Amino acid sequence: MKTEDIKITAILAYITLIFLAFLFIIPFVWVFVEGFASVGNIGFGDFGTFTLSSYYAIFRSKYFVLSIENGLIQSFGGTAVSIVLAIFASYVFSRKRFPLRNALILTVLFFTGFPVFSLLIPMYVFYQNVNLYNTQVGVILVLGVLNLPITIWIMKNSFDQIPKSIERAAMVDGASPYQTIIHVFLPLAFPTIAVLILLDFITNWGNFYVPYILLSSRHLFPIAVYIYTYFGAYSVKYNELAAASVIYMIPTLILYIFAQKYLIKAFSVGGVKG
Amino acid sequence: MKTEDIKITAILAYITLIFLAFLFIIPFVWVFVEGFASVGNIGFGDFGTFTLSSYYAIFRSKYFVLSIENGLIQSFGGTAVSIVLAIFASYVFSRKRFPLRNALILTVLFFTGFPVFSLLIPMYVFYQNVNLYNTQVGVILVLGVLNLPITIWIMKNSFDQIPKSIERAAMVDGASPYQTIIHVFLPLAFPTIAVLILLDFITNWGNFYVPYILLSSRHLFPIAVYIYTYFGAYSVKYNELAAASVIYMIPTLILYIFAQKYLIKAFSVGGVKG
Amino acid sequence: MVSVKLVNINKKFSGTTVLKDMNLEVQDGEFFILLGASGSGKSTTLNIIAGLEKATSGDILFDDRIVNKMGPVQRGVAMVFQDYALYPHLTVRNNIAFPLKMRKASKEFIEKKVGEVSNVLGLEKYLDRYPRELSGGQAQRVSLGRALVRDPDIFLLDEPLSNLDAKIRSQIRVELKLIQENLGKTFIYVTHDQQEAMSLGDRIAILRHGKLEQVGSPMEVYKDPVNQYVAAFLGEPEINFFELTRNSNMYSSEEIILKGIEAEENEITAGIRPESIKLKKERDNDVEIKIKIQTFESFGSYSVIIGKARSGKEVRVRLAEIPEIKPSTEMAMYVPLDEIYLFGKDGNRIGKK
Amino acid sequence: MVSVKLVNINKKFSGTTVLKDMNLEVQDGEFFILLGASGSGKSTTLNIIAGLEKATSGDILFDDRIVNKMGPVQRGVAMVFQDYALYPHLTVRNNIAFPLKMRKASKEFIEKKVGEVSNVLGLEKYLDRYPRELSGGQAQRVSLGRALVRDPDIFLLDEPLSNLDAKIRSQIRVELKLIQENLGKTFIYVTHDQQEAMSLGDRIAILRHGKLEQVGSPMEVYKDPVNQYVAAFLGEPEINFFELTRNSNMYSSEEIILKGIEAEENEITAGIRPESIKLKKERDNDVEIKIKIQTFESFGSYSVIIGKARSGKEVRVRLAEIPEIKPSTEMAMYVPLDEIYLFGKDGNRIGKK
Repeated sequence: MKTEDIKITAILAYITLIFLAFLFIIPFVWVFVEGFASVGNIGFGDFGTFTLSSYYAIFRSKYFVLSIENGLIQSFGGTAVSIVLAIFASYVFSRKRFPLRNALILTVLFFTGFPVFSLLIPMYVFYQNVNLYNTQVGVILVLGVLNLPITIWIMKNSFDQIPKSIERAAMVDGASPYQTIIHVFLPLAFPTIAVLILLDFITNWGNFYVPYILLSSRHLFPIAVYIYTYFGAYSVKYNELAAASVIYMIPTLILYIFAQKYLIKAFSVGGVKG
Repeated sequence: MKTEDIKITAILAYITLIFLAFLFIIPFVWVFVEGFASVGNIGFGDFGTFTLSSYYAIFRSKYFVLSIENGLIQSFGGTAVSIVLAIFASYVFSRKRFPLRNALILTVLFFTGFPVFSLLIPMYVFYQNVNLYNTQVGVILVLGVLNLPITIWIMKNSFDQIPKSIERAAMVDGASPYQTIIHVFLPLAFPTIAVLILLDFITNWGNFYVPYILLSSRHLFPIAVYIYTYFGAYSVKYNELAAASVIYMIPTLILYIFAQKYLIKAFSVGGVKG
Repeated sequence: MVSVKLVNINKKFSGTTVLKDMNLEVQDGEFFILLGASGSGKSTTLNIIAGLEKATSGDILFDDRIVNKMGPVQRGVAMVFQDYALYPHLTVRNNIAFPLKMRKASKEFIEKKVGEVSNVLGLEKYLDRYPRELSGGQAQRVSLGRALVRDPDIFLLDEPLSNLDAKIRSQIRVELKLIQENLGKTFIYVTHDQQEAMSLGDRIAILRHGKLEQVGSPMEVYKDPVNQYVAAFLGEPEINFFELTRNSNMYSSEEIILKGIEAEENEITAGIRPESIKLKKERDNDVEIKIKIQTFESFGSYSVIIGKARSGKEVRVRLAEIPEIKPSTEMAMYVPLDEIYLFGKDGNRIGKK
Repeated sequence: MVSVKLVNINKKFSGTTVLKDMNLEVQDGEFFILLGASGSGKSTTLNIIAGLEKATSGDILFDDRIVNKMGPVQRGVAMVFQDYALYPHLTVRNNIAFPLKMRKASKEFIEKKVGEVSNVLGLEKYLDRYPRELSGGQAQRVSLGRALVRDPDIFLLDEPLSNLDAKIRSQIRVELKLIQENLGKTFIYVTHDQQEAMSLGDRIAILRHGKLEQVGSPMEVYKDPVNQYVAAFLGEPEINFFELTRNSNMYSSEEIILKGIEAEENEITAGIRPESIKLKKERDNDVEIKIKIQTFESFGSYSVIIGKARSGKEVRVRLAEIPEIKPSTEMAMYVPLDEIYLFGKDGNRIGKK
């Protein structure tokens, strides 16, 4: 390849990423700065002086602290449901041929990224009938199932990378399907599974409308709903909103740091070696 | 493998999928039935008689028709932005080594599934400053950029599957990087790209909060926002809501039918052959 | 110590027949080769013996015990795969120990066995390495170690050498042969490489399109092939074929004339191995063939002449010496009459010697 | 028509040296082989000649024109890849036409050229097939066709036969040799297979750890290796080495005794090719070696004895005939003195003949 070509493609990449950065990072910075501002305005102009008072203020609320706890329970609960069910479903889809396999695959695919929004009202009705309305378990189940299709999809692709001969070797070596999953599939797909845990958690943590519609008690609200209802209700203190938003990002950041090496690994799977 | 093992795993798969079906399909059916009901209640009991009056009612509204158009423009626009930018970014990430590559990859990964919700308020402020507030272009850009990280990720993985030797063959055969992308990468990754178009569209079509926060004029609202504001505002006619929800699902269904064969292909990539 | 018998094995896979009425007997302690081109069903046969695939019909017997419904573990087979199939996330030590761990063997026992096996295969130095840190030859040895550690009755090997470099391949080939001779256990070995088959096998079974063509010791099938396919499959370079037509009391083609041949058909095919063609006439009834040299390949210890007969047909001649000849010259060469194979129109050998 | 010259080529890849001061000259119209084990830098050398990789330092000359900064197209090279690298979404026809399409050739011209090339390679029947519908041999031919269609000055081939079955491999090998002889163009061919190198090459360059060990015609490097590495790399089975120590006026080991040898060092290594070991004494000064037969491989047209010398060292003997011998017997064998190679402690040949 000619040197100019390399330059052109590199420049294109940089432009794309600067563009991305521009739209994301400016608001990102604003949130961080505003959280420490003494003036609760909404513009980029006057932030006043540096202060931690916004953080003091939000943590004084018992419901805010509770909403972090609820958010963690619901997000991790939903993630656990998705991952555990996806492991079995992906193994079966990846390795077994059985009746109705294609129909089931199409069902899974159909619900991947399905506009769930349109189903929430009837789901609300249904939940009231089966007594799951306004319970953590109810939210966890819906969150788990919501992420299940895409989780199955990605995990199955990762299982597909495991050569058939390794699975056969495990069979010949005397491993049951269950042992094969535990001792072969899970360790080999671990980078992908780590990434899926991160993605599922983030999606659940950021999900606003599911708990908003399926919960009514304030003491069950996760942080996403708390921020919305609290600040959406009356005149907004933007510095407190920003501080809450920063707190809201922290679990994601922590998980992200832990999963970093798996993220890069998963991103590089099948990458060019030569 | 013993026959019993196959049975156990198959049963596990069926249970998972029945579980999935249970939580999704019941509300799904309710929406379809309720749309043709003469009684606008919220339960599963009395639907009254079969009627098309709900559909007549919603299509009488000029804003409803407009909101379908807006939804299509914004969703397809955002999809186009994501796909075009992702093609270049994925090619560069998949095939080039350049300074700061790892830093850029981490940036992309960081924003994959980032809880964007927390950035919408500052984005709103930023948009007002740069005159993108309350414009279709503004919504399209944000939707495009929102899906960009995951689109890059999936597309890069698909580009990674293309053997290095094929790319080298194209170089030796006299193809420029641009020609290589057009004549080799895009056709080979086409099943994945088709799926990404579907996924991006569905995500955009279902995105409620981006247009809700970044738009103020009713004549620019997409259908997701229209449904929410219209029915959220005063006493709800559930049969009309259900009818609107059915209409809301139609573009997804149509795209899904077109993309079906690519969905199965993409789902089977790297699948077991022997 | 186990013998294996396949009785009327059929295998269909979504409509197409992969194996057709396969009957096979592998003796106890034998190094048995399944030889065939890709698509011949050799790997399927191996998988059916292993218990990894099920036959559509027919019986598999281990020592006269029907094992149709048993899994690989119950059958007591170990397997070595073409791509080694090592567990990438486990060290060499844990790869070798894996089958014992699945059997819940005691720690001491595992340690002892892994030590023994790695000693036999010269893997002591690599026990703490991961598969990605091994060369192809080392990986193949680990894969063999994982089979050995279980003391199985039968070893099944699926083209275990075909991913190795030529150099290391012939080395491991010999190691494998010596290991089998020492263990005295039954080995069933799949390959597409006739050279491997000839050198390793006590007996070779040649498969084609899911059917057995011939079974016998390497020299038996080489010297006495039942049909054209087997004759062409064995030997390097490939045997030369000439189509002959009856012409009063002899058979002839543009290239050669055969006298004193007994056959019923009017059109027959003569097969002449490249090493049967000599530069000098040795006996009176030697068959003459005129060959125009095109090019030749010298391999150090032998050479191959690629030439054209009068008809334009390509002919190969294998010589132990390296001759001093120039391209484009025409030479008369000679073939002993009794080294010529004759085949009928159906490809079957006429009048087996 | 182009000659290629590499001058002081160095290649470093993130710290490690892949090629070290490579100097190489490939003559116009030559079939030139780069032979080496994996990691020897042979493919890197080819990629640098192709313009697919950049050398860290040094010059690449095509006909005395420096091409360092040119891409593959400007250099006028065509390349054939190990995995064929066909475009899976294009038919055979469009695969072959691809380079011309990139050059915006006219439709008629493309059609004519594709017709010609597919005719030469016997691909007419497959023009409308997709790569997935081809056998390995057919795919390799298409890949060759895609190179031929451009009439390039140089053909670069990166292990083009190594993914093929043994049978088809030797067939395509001959085709390739004949194509090159007909075209009279420069071929540079990378392989790890000494047999391929010997049979195809006008000249062979043997690489090791990014350094050139020897360049010469096949028989030159086979008969007259500069060092132990080259001697061991060529020949099948591998040459036997014995370590000798000076003992008054002769060199000896547990296995053999050499008299009348001139060397300065006290410890030398003798190399004896398997085909140099005979079953009968032919001359008085033949060196005797006692070998206990372990096993033997018969290949139809030749056989290999694997035995142990008195010291327990493994020795291989290659015989043109198939001997009647039994394992575990000890035999005396003989080697002509002038067929023994001697190497110093540094591995270099002592007193080249």
